[in-house]
Amino acid sequence: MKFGIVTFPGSNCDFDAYHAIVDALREEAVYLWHKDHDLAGADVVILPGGFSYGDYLRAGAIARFSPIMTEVAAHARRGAPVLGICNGFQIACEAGLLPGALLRNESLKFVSEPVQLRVENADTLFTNRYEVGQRLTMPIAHGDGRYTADDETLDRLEGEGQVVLRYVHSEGDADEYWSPNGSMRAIAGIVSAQGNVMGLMPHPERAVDALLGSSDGIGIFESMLARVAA
Amino acid sequence: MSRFRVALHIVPRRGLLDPQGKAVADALHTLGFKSVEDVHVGRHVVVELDARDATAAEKEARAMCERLLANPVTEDFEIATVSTS
Amino acid sequence: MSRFRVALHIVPRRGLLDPQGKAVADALHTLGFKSVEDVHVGRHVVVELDARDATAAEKEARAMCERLLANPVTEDFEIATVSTS
Amino acid sequence: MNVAPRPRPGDPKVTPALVAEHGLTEDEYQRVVRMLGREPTFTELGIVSALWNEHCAYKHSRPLLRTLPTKAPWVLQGPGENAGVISIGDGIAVAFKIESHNHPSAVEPYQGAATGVGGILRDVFTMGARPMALLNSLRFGSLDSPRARYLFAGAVKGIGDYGNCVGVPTVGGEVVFDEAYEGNPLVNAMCIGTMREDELMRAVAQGVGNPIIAVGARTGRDGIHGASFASADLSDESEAKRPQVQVGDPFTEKLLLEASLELIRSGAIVAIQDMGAAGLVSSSAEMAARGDVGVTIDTAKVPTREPGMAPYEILLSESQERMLVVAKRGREDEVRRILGKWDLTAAVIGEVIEEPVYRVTEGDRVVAEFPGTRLVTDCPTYTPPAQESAEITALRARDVSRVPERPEEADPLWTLTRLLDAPTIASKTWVYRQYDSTVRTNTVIGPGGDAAALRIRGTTKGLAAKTDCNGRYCYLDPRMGARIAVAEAARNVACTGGRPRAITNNLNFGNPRKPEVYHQLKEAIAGMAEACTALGTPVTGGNVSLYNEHPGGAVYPTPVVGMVGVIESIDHITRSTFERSGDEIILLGEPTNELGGSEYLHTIHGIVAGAPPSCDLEAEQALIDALLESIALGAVHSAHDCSDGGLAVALAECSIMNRARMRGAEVDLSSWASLPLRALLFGEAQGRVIVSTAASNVVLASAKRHGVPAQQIGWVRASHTLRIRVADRVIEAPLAVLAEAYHEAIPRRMSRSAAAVEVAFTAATPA
Ligand SMILES: Nc1ncnc2c1ncn2[C@@H]1O[C@H](COP(=O)(O)OP(=O)(O)O)[C@@H](O)[C@H]1O
Ligand SMILES: [Mg+2]
Repeated sequence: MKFGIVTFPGSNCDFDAYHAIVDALREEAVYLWHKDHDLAGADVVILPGGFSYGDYLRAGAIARFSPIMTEVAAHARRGAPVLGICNGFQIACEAGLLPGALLRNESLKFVSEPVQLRVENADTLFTNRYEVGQRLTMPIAHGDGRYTADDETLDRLEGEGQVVLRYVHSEGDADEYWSPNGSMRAIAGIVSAQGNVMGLMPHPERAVDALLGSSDGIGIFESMLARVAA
Repeated sequence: MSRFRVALHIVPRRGLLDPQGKAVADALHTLGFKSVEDVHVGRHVVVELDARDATAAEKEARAMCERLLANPVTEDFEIATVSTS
Repeated sequence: MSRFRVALHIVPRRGLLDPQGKAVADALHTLGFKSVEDVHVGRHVVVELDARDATAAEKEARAMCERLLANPVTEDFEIATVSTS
Repeated sequence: MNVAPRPRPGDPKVTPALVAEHGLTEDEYQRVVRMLGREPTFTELGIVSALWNEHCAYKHSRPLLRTLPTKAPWVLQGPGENAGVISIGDGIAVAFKIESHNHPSAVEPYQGAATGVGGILRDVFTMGARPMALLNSLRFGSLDSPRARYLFAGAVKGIGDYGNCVGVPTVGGEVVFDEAYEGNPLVNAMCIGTMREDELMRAVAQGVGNPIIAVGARTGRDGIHGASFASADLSDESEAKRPQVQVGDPFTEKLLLEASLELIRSGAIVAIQDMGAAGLVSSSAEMAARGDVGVTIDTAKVPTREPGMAPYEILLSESQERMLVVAKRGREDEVRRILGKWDLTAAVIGEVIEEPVYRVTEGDRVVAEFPGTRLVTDCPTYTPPAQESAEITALRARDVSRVPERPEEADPLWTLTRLLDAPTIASKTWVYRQYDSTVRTNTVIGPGGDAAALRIRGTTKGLAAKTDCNGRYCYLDPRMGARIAVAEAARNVACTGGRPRAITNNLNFGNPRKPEVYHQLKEAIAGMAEACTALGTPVTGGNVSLYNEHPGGAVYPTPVVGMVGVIESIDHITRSTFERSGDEIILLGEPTNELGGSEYLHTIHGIVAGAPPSCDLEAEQALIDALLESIALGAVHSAHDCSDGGLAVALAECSIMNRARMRGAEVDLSSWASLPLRALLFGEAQGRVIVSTAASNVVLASAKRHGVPAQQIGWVRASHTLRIRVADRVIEAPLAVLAEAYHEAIPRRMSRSAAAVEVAFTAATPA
């Protein structure tokens, strides 16, 4: 299976995503340059983390207009998988591939630390290798991760099982939700109504090797493999 | 064609959490500005552009806000002033 | 004492690099807004406060800019409007 | 053509007053006149003053720097280039360098620190290396001062925002708070990069006819004379120079990084250098001097941000994110294509010439011309008188064992808690939570441990790195203090499993024209040389920042050491916190009766006096060998070095540093009953490491083999208490109490303040 990883000029997690696919998942990956007009036959598109075009205006605001995003949008309309990680999540929202927006962290500070996540829906293209209620450890590293949407949208997301990952406290086993960034309803990751686009602020591609602290993130990629390859 | 200076404000939609506004209000209190009741923080964007006339300049600026400058999900915008520069 | 609404603009000091303005101008060009000559991005701050009168409110707001709201090294500020709210 | 430049219309006349304003002494000015055989033009005066200031010319430090050891078989590039380079085997080279941005940060902490990071990144990737990690070393006044809190919050956010955006992880550093840095903070940034040995690039201009190309951001009026400004006492006048702050653009930096590496790999260029301090002038003159060639630059061809800039301004501007490239003649288009891919512009602004001159034109009018490379080589160096201040001699001589205890000290838990709450000792999570430390997925141990540990892709090796310096020690005894800085950095690197290999250093001192300051500089460099020689870690580069003074006086002499070590196998990577309950705890090295210069005296008694602990370099080397041997044998579960706050603080850190997985311990120190209790618990004797192991026999055996005193002092426990038995009693320290003090010290002080908000709000960050 072929993963296409979009490189915007300010992307800085494209390298990590590439190596997660090639070294950990052992599948094929190609970089897709933001000025390109085709997806080089990729089955899955990954919008990686970083600062796409500097993000001085709004995270992801400018990236959505780049040539490659026209192709990515078409890919998504065809029902094919798109995974937006961190800045990629922000871009997906700006591009209308996912509802809501990601605003400056409530603390007004960049936050970088490993967080604990709870799998809220294990029956998606991106999480079928997990179980509902499963705890995952992944790093976050962002300044604009406060997921925000209006109440109808939030209710719909919850009702339709589109809320896939939530932040939970690291101490204790009780699933006590919290937001390291002020996200509404502790939302860390969502999927689109059709279920083929996922956005999340945590970095699964940085959690594929126990040596670096966690390998819980590999499940996201394995899940896609399981479904798409099937 | 002449040169215009359009000033616009892009503000977080009312009702949405405005942590900057809140943090600034708190900080102002800490600094002893007790009279402060509320603070809101948005963007102040000044665009210099060429247009036929002020109306055209404003129309153009509006389009920029809708396409790029403001996030329709979380922000509102207003054209503050249009002046010749 | 009555309630005033002071709107301020805080803008990057002229001559200093304004990466935000530059990025926005470039983006607007790629979006086809060719008429754009220059863009500057600053902050639009609205402070609601109690004061004796408009002059006092403005004076207070000025002090806030100097103490906290504007970075004395890289930014300039201006009081845009003072209105009763 | 060799026409003497004629004064340019509109340029001020060169008067003695103007010369003085440019910071040149009468003698230096006469050198210029002799070199030129005539009076300089205004433009030439600006050029000389920028290149001959302390920051670029190392006037007062160069003779001393020459005494540092710089050679080892693994050193590929020593001092003299943009960064030092060592080989770590497997054909892989590591470039690293540290640089200061103290004065800009004192004026505008956010931009000052951010552009400091930008500069050091460029120093490393211009060598052909891809930056893989950033570290820093920071000094601020007491957090009780609002200004210090503002500078602290601003510098930290500036470092974070810049590195985070470029996508280079910030993996370690140090932060110290002390009144001595009030008003003159120290902001030193270090970068480490990796490359294949054959990709090493040097900034040496060559090849007559080769074009000189300006790359990256346009040139504005930023920080004109910033270089000179960085070498003048920080006084009220420099407050007035505030508009000279430079604003960083990390996004453009990221483009420059990728484009520069592509340019270097393409083989289309012969040299590349950052336009850093003193901008276009220093980069072009330094590259020409290194290659011993002539160059000519046409300022009219330099892309500017504002109209009507004079050659003087264009040459001296310190606008950020700009590079100077010498391309291979005929391959300009290839260079343009690569830069175009990254939306960067390239402007040919000059060329390498036959004629041995450094020439600047504006169009075809010559505005400056210097013979050969003398512009760089003729700068005088100085060895002013050195004389230790009597006051410091007396402080060092003071017998601090006589300092009466405070009544509260009857309860050692009180003292321990106080020390853990001291911002200099306390957890720095508030700081590095703002740094992306995991991007690029090589960070095995990030901030919070002893040294940082990174894996090297494509090998089984790792890299360890740490910055260190105790300015208080250096104040009381600069030579011993500098030795300790090197030894402590080496110890930290060894604790994570790394063999110390080389250092870069940043010499932060006061005004060298003061005999007592020059004495400190001289002694510190001597101590650094001794330690680097003894520990086999040559100096591959660094930076000197002098005139770190403010109306209140000079900062503590602070020779910051940036140590890099090689981890032979990633399996050797070792953490500093207790990992397994039931493990035995072993102390390598021994407590002594030394309290001089300790954090204990400073925090508990407000005293800075006594002789700092002595540092036996042979013992340090033996300790490192013993520790690395035990680690290689797989016997070590954790290793943590004892420094600020002494043995008690170090033990507490092993228990509570990782707040999510705290572990208690039972420790017995009664075999040192002869020592005064406070020296035993809080003395800062050097050469000590706390090891936890399930194979104490192995650890004790290698210690014995290397002649390192070692002794089992206790066990790691699943409990919630750190229990320390001393001669006549047992200290019961609940981990919750220790952790509260240690982890909340900085957040508590910062949350009470407007500073963090002020910074978050006014800093021009990606919104
Ligand atoms: N303390 C030092 N020890 C050894 N070399 C040094 C030291 N300080 C500066 N150098 C060397 O001098 C050269 C010039 O210093 P550098 O900091 O690069 O100048 P600039 O600040 O203008 O970039 C570099 O090669 C640097 O490694
Ligand atoms: Mg340099």
